[in-house]
Amino acid sequence: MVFPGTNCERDVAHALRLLGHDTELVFHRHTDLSRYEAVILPGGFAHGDYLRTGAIARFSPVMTAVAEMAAAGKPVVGICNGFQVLCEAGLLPGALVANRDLAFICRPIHVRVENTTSVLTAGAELGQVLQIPLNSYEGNYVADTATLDALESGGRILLRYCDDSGGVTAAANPNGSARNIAAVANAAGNVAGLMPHPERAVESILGSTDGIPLLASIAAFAPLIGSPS
Amino acid sequence: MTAATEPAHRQLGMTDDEYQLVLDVLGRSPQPAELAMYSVMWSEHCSYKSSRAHLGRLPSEAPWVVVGPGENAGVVDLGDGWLAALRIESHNHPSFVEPYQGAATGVGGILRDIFTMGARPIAVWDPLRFGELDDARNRYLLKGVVAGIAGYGNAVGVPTLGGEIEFADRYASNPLVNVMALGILEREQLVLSAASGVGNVAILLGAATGRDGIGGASILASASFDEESGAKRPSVQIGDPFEEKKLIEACLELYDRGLVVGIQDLGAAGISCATSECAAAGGMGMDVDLDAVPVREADMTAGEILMSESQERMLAIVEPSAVDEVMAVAAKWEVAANPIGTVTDGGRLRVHQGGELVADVPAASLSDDAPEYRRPSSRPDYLDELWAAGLDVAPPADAGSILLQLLDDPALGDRSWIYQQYDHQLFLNTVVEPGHDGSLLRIKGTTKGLAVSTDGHGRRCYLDPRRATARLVMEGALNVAVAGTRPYAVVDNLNFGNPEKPEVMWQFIETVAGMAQACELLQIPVIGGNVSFYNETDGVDIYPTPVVGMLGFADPMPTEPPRLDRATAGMEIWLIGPRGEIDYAASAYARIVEDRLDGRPAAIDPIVGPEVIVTATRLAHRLPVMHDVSAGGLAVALAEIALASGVGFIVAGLGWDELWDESPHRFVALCAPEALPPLNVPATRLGVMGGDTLYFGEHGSVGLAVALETWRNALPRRL
Amino acid sequence: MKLRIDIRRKDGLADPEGVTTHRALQELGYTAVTAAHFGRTIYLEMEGDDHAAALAEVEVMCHQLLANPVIEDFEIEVVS
Amino acid sequence: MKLRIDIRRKDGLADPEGVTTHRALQELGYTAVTAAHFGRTIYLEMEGDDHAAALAEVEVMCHQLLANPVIEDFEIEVVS
Ligand SMILES: Nc1ncnc2c1ncn2[C@@H]1O[C@H](COP(=O)(O)OP(=O)(O)O)[C@@H](O)[C@H]1O
Ligand SMILES: [Mg+2]
Repeated sequence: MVFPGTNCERDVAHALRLLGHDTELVFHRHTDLSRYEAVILPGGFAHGDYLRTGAIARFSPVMTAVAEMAAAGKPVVGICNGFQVLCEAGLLPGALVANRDLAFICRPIHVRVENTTSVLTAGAELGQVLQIPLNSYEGNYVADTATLDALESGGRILLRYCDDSGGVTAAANPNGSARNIAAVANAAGNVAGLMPHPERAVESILGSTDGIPLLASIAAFAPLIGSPS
Repeated sequence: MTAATEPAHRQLGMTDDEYQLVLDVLGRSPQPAELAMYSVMWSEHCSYKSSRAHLGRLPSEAPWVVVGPGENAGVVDLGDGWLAALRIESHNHPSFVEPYQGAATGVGGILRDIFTMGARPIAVWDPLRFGELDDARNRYLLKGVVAGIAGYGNAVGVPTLGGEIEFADRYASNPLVNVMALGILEREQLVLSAASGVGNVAILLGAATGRDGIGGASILASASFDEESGAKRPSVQIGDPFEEKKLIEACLELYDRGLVVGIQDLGAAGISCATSECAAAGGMGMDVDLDAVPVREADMTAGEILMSESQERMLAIVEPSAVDEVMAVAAKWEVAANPIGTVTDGGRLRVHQGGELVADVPAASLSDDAPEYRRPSSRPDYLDELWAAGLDVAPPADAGSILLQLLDDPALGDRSWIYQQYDHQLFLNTVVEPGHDGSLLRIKGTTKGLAVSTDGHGRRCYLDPRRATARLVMEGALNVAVAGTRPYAVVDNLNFGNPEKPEVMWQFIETVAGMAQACELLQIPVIGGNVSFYNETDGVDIYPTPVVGMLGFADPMPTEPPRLDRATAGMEIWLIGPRGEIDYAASAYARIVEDRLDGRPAAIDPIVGPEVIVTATRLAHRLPVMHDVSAGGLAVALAEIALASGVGFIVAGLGWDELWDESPHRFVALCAPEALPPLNVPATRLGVMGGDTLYFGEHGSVGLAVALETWRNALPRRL
Repeated sequence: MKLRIDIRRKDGLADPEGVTTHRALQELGYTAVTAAHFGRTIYLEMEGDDHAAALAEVEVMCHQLLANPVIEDFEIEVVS
Repeated sequence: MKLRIDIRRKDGLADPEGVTTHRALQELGYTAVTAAHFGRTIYLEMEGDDHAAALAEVEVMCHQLLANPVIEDFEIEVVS
């Protein structure tokens, strides 16, 4: 999915291609996604993040089709800015606000896998600790207590920020996210959003391959990802 | 005389002689809009009138140079149809007026220089200089500039892969914000600025034109700062990374579809510059209709529209038959596109507004007829005294505590506070990220790699501009060599004081000589650069501060390039390069421990220097850790390896002065026992990695943990 | 007609700008300040002069786009 | 005592955020909107009840930290 201002689209396509999947970049003015098995909203600064991050992108023509795919149970994953768009669109609960320290953060962080039934984590192991780059200014996940409790009880928190040995501590929370949340899903588990960038962790020459289980999960959820149905 | 009563040309920063020159060119007195155009185009910033005569000495040719100095960016050939474009620019004065926006628009401007050539910008570097951090104003400037680079660079979607930072009082009222950008393209995508073809249409792409930085280039960058600057201050330009991002994608699609004949970015001097340079470069003229320019503010005069430096604008020259398709591509990317001119023969630039002919000048005269000065130069008197003084032997003390003192310096400590605010991974090219010597990028789908380093040293250049600049080139070359690449091309940003002072002019000429000498030795072409004069406030000039941007190229690139964090216990530590020479002039030791700036820096060694660099490039394809010895000397170089890898070391047999000495042409290499191949440059085995102590034999030691703590907090604790 | 929309983070949700600003003011010695909160203001210029209608329309704009009801409250007023 | 600081970018300076939001409103069919501009609001809670003194102190805070006088204008008012 490419909105004006999106900038991680080629990276995501590159990573999925390495994992053996076909991908196509779809411009935000398209309205028909019927030929796709899964859709990923990559990171970047859709519409400059002006007004509110994700606020304007959410009204792009393509978002109706994205909502339909979500409702149809097909994989819909938002990475970073894509996560923000899905929240604005109401496809995921909560919102993302400025980092606790009001500074952009670009560095590898650790996350712990909290659920293994979602589109994003089906291929990962419970409790698995992954090292994946974070790259955001508005990565601070907020939601009211009721929503957070519902996410907890529904097992819809997919990843939490942790230290390198898996400890979910305040010190390991890079941006102040509520309950160290780094990724959440909808009730059905087919729509997920995450702040870190798995596509930046699929080649050892770039420092980590821990993003593979997450991206592979999407494929597992949608065997024919990308290829015409 | 107050500004109000000054004649118009002087208010625009033009001398009486220059005004006379305009009269001669036109054979009549200029209309207001014409005067505005000449005043900007003939400003120091746009015309290089004080520097042009000297820059010619820089070597700019090599078989792999595709586009040399003169165009928006230099372009080199990487083989198999791949090209790289590189350019560096300064945004010093705007960043002092408003740090966030000044730095942000600096990034925007340098990126346009790159994609104007047809290249996709893939990385940015930011060499920075500020006053000492104990002053709140300097902290504010540093934070603002870093936030501005992050805010614009991250949002526009181009990673920032490094830079450098220096602190000195000389920069307190005149911080230096330089930005360098790299782009890659395939040969057929290369576009130049020339506007050929009578009847071709000039289309203005991007943001609306406002009263941004009116006279910014001519006044801000071409005059010194003083009390009046408040009055002179042009309205601040606000960066719009989103507009720029759309502009990048729109322009790259225009190139892919082969829709543009020529293109030019609008930077300093805005429409005046773009239209006249496009026309002149093609030996043509142009008719321009200012009524077709979308403006942000009502009732802007012709002069204001022509001089405006509003950001995120490009001027594309297209054939009439292609106009519709160009408009469609622009619309797809939500970029405003307005035909504002037509290419004509006869070489005149004719500008209309409201049916009036507000300007009618020979297009080429704006660039070609600009005055050229050979300003007087004389060697500063202060040098004799400084050279005579100088530290040659440091009083022995405990190496551990001295090292901690150095690691606590904000310019030597951990700089991740800066580069972790920058996206430095986008595009999945970054193999060696900021925090090492040169950053290393891969070109996906090939075996090619590019390493880049930026290096400057204002204090050393103050002591001996010629020697120090030659050493900057050598250091940059060594930085890209230890990343496994061969020094391939240089861009330079020459930041100097007031060129009307003979001492400053001397510093400038010496700098150019030193750069020419080293580049010739290494056979590296200088493919572009930027000169920033008048970095002077209330009569105080900055240190002469050339910044060298070095591009290294390798094919194949190392599969496992050296990194500072790949050291493990048991590895042997070697010093590669000459020993014995001790150089404390402008060293970190002299500055931090002795608080002095004197002595004469060592000259480069024309034989050993290049050999060490060749050796480094070769070794980098087989050794796990290599690090050049620069600021802080051997002790700091070793410490940086230990800190990055979390392993201590034991070295012995070094003289006390060898720990801090900063003489050139040396790097540290780590390898498995007995694994160092035979070399044809001097190599000394210093010791081994291991333990959790940085142990300097009889000179003392310090624990890894405390060293790490100190180094990590050096910068943040001061902010 | 000019309208002004005041948008504030709902109470109880993180307000990093407010917290950081408060801390900075403390460090600068402005100890009388006990709390700081951030808001955004959007000024709209609109055709027509039917205030009631405009207020109603802007209310819709806020729900739909200008504010995020999940985390923000807003107030609209006609300023001229 | 509660104070409100309204911070606006100086007239004449570009306001990309306003322009982009205006375009979005157009696309959503709110054609009556002819322009959108952005501002920031900072709400301060302060001890004491001397309005004049508070206003004076906040004025200083604005110049020093809260606003950027180079590109922004600000207005301070006591709201309670
Ligand atoms: N202003 C800056 N922005 C981004 N990275 C920086 C900056 N200053 C320094 N760095 C990074 O910190 C590392 C060390 O810088 P420096 O000591 O100048 O390198 P060297 O001495 O090898 O030239 C480099 O990777 C450099 O890119
Ligand atoms: Mg180095």
